[in-house]
Amino acid sequence: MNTQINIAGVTFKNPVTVGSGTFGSGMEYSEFVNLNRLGAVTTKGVANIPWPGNPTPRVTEVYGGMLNAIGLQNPGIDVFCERDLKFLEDYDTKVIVNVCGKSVQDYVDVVERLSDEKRVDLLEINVSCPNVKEGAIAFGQKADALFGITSELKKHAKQPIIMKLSPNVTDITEMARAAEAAGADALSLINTLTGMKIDINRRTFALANKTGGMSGPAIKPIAVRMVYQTAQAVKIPIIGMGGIATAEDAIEFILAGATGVSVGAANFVDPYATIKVIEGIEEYMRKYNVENITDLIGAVH
Amino acid sequence: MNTQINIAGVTFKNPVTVGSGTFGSGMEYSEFVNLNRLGAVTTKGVANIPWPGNPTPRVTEVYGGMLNAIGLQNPGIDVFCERDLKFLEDYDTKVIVNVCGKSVQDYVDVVERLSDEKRVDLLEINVSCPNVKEGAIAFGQKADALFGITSELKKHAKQPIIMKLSPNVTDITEMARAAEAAGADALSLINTLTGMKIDINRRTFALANKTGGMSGPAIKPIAVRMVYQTAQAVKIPIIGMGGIATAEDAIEFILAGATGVSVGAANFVDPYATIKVIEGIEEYMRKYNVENITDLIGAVH
Amino acid sequence: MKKKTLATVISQKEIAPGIFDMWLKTEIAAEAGAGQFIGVFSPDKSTILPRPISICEVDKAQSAIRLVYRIAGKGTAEFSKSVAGDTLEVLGVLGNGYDLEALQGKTVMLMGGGIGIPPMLELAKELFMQNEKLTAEGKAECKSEIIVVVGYRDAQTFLKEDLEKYGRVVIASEDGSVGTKGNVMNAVAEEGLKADAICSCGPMPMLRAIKKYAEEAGIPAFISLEEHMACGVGACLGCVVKTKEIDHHSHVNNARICTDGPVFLAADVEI
Amino acid sequence: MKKKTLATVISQKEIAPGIFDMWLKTEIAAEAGAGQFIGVFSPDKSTILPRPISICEVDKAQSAIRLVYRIAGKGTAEFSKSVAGDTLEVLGVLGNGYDLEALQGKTVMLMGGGIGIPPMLELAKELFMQNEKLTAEGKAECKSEIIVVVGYRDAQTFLKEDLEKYGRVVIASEDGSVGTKGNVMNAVAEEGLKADAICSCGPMPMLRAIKKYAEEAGIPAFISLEEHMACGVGACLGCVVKTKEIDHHSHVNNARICTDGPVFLAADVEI
Repeated sequence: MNTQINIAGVTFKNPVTVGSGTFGSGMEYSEFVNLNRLGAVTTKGVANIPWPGNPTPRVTEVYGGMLNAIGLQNPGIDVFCERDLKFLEDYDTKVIVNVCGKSVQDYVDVVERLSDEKRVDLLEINVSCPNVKEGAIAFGQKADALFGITSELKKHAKQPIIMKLSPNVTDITEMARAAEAAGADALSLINTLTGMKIDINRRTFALANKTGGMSGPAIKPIAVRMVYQTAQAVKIPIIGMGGIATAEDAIEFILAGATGVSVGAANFVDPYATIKVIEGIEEYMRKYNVENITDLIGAVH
Repeated sequence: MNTQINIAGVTFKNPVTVGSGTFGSGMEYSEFVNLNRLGAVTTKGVANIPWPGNPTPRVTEVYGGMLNAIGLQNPGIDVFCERDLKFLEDYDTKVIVNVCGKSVQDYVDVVERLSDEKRVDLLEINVSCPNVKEGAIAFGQKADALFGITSELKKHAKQPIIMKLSPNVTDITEMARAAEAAGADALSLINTLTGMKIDINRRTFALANKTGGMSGPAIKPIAVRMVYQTAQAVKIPIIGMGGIATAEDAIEFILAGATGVSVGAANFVDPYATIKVIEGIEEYMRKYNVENITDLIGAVH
Repeated sequence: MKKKTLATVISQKEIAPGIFDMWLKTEIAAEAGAGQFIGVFSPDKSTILPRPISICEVDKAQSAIRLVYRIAGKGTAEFSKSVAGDTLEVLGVLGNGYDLEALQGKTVMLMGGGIGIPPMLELAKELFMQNEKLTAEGKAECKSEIIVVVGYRDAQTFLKEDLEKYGRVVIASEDGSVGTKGNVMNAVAEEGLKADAICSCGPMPMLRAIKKYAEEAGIPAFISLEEHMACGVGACLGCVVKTKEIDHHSHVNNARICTDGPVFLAADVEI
Repeated sequence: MKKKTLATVISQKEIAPGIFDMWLKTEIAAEAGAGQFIGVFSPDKSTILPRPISICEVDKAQSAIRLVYRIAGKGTAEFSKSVAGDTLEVLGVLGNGYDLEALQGKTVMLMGGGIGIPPMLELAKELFMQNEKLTAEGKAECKSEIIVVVGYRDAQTFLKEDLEKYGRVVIASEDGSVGTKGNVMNAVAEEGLKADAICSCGPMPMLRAIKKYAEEAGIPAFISLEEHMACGVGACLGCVVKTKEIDHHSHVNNARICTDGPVFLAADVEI
């Protein structure tokens, strides 16, 4: 049984990674799971300089999910390289660094700073965070802007780049095609859906930021649909995510066309979720005599 | 305590109506609820001619919700007028007729046919059903197309028209503004989100149509966000919907800016849901000494 | 009148692997009959829709309904954990059921396959009671002759003893461990069974075979259909079946299984 | 080591309107201490995140943790229905807790307001036990003097008897039905209380008043903060509080309440 997958020339021992921002850089969850078992660790978004993020409340629960408006708080690329990448040196897993910024130059700065970092296998470009006011999301909601930033980053990046797409668009395939045309090596989707919750007793927004990104099991059908549509539209590999909590969920994404899968908010619900997903995929492969996991990618169409 | 609201000159005894397609024309649910208590009955979409709808399976459950791909099966406007409108003559509630079509002319035909029907108080124009292949959804996902059909229908409609918006767009406010600019009297949102479910054991789509419209509590945060954004963008009234199952949900939409609210898939979960929502709104008003429900509309901003 | 109400679990046990036998105390029992079904809600709120489950037996004196069902997903798995004293929300009674009068004076084959067997029990019981009533009324010639033909996967012959109380029971099993090896049609052939009418519930391939058999034999077959449902009361148009003739509700040859059915004359539907 | 594990409800009762007192049997108890909390998961899957609940009492001999919590929403409402023998998933032990050594030789006011009272019980108990240990070790001069000041809404003085086992208990109530009318600060003034250190948990306005009071009095106040959380283990950055100095984790003056806290020196945080 072979669970290996390949994303842009990088071989993962299995398709399972984590949603950026739900797993830190692995430190906190290393108390619960053996990081060596993961296909890859995807780190919390990092910018060229430290970002303070949004005011609290930053998180709230909704039916079958949650909203967050962390606002990409991060300590900046210098601390990240010294601390987080150093921490990950001890582990035998691929590292996907999620990169955020407010301007093209911000992204370029981070990408260039990371170009010599041996511990970085892939870059995931976050152009779809709904919680940052200054521009970033615009790259993820307009095809021409997405094309522009993707082609610019391709000029500077040493590692393959994964463009992380926003689901808050009319046509996900238009965005996917633009990223592919601009040279993206892979896509990841979906980022969170923009949502809102109002506290009817206090008559206030539940989040200080008013809106937040929705994640959790509730959004899975939308994510599966977008992964499927995208898989029909482009040839580059897809890392599927959005509500994956179980192996069954992960397999659903793979059958829909995802090469890799990310466990996101489910880490908060069950810190062992990633391992359970990995083991459950293996169990499914045994049950149905699937020799290579790649045989399942896009098998339903 | 006054629960009356006004949509385009039509006074509802309370803000509560039902999501089109979740309540037939009220016949089936009249066995469970007294239709006279509803602010309005919104009927299942009707076209100029009978539509057979999609093959089965047409519905499937997802976490905190469901997907449907009925495909707007309907007996056509003639049967609808003779049977459904006649049935509603016996009830003291407003009637919103949901109109669907595949071309502008289809919609015009229905709107004109209904212009002399005294029992019809408002028309809701369904340009956002994700389950019909031929064009209809295009009107709901492109601002210029939405503007076009809205202004055309305004020329023919005797009753006020409510444009029902699709959430499967990048910017709901752009669509809302286009409808308002074209003369729409009101808006209703959100229609269902396009989703997909794959049966991993059979390796097939759960729905014959592959994709379906997602409804249920799971989608509420997205709907509340869109209602809020739309309320900030236009002056015409909004009927809010998307995951409303309880009075608390309904009040959340009203506080976000909705004048009316629709109970949709929740009717399937609890056939008494509409009445419970009405009673719960009254209870909330008593608890917080709200004299007029209109004082709550858009009160959180 | 249909209602959504709280039922109390009287008992529940697993009678075959993954197949549960639950008695519910509920006012709905008063109106329940053979071929009808109820919607059972899962206590877990992540699964919101009612599960349509056919009625296996009704005890009107005790206001009780018996459901024998297979775990098919999250919802059924959830309420299979309920024990005596627990409550479950139910919606019902739903569907049309079998027309017993139409079966008077006939030899009727009740054909159930797999999880389609349970509704055959209440039907057998009601036909048996109709027979007793007819005899008491001096109309013994109107009695139905009851032959139950049931197809199991293996030797797990759940409900067999219950069925035997009401008529002759002929068994088929896929693995041949009990009765005829094969399906119910194989059993009919092997036993040389003949009937004036068929009532049936089971998987679609079986129902198709029965429809064909009945057409060739020139006898009516009343078949109970299954489809994914949302409302269960005829409003959502989720569970339709193509009909031969234009029906009065849809006008597009789509009968609603939940309300126009689940029992249809096989000749009327395209399956 | 933190873990997610299955705990068994030993007992649960409502001790004041909407306030529940639950003992859980769980291995997590072995590492649990005053000021820490655990995440409790609702059995209903429509609410997915753990509810952070502060530890009211620990019984290491019995591997038991006591939680006294208020129903604040769907999740807490759901697990308030659990009865003895039921199981609940829990995550823990979480947070830093109070530093007992830092309180040695001091007069310590333990100030709890409303649902901030429960963690003061385990703290009072641990200080009391530290005192006993110090006495046994011949270091009686290092004992802490324990004054518990608790503010209730009304005469529902939950946990009062438990607290009285470990020190002097001074009470305030908003409606004046018990003790000083007003809040804990009113009680401090009315009783003329003085302390060398404060440990506190309660609503934000109370914590702000205590921070100000402690600054003016030149004494340390250790306050326990609350914020909406998702992961509870420091990964999601949902529950942050602004800190005076740049912290080593965030580098943007945002300490994580779940892991860097929930107990902070009031002078270190901007609230």
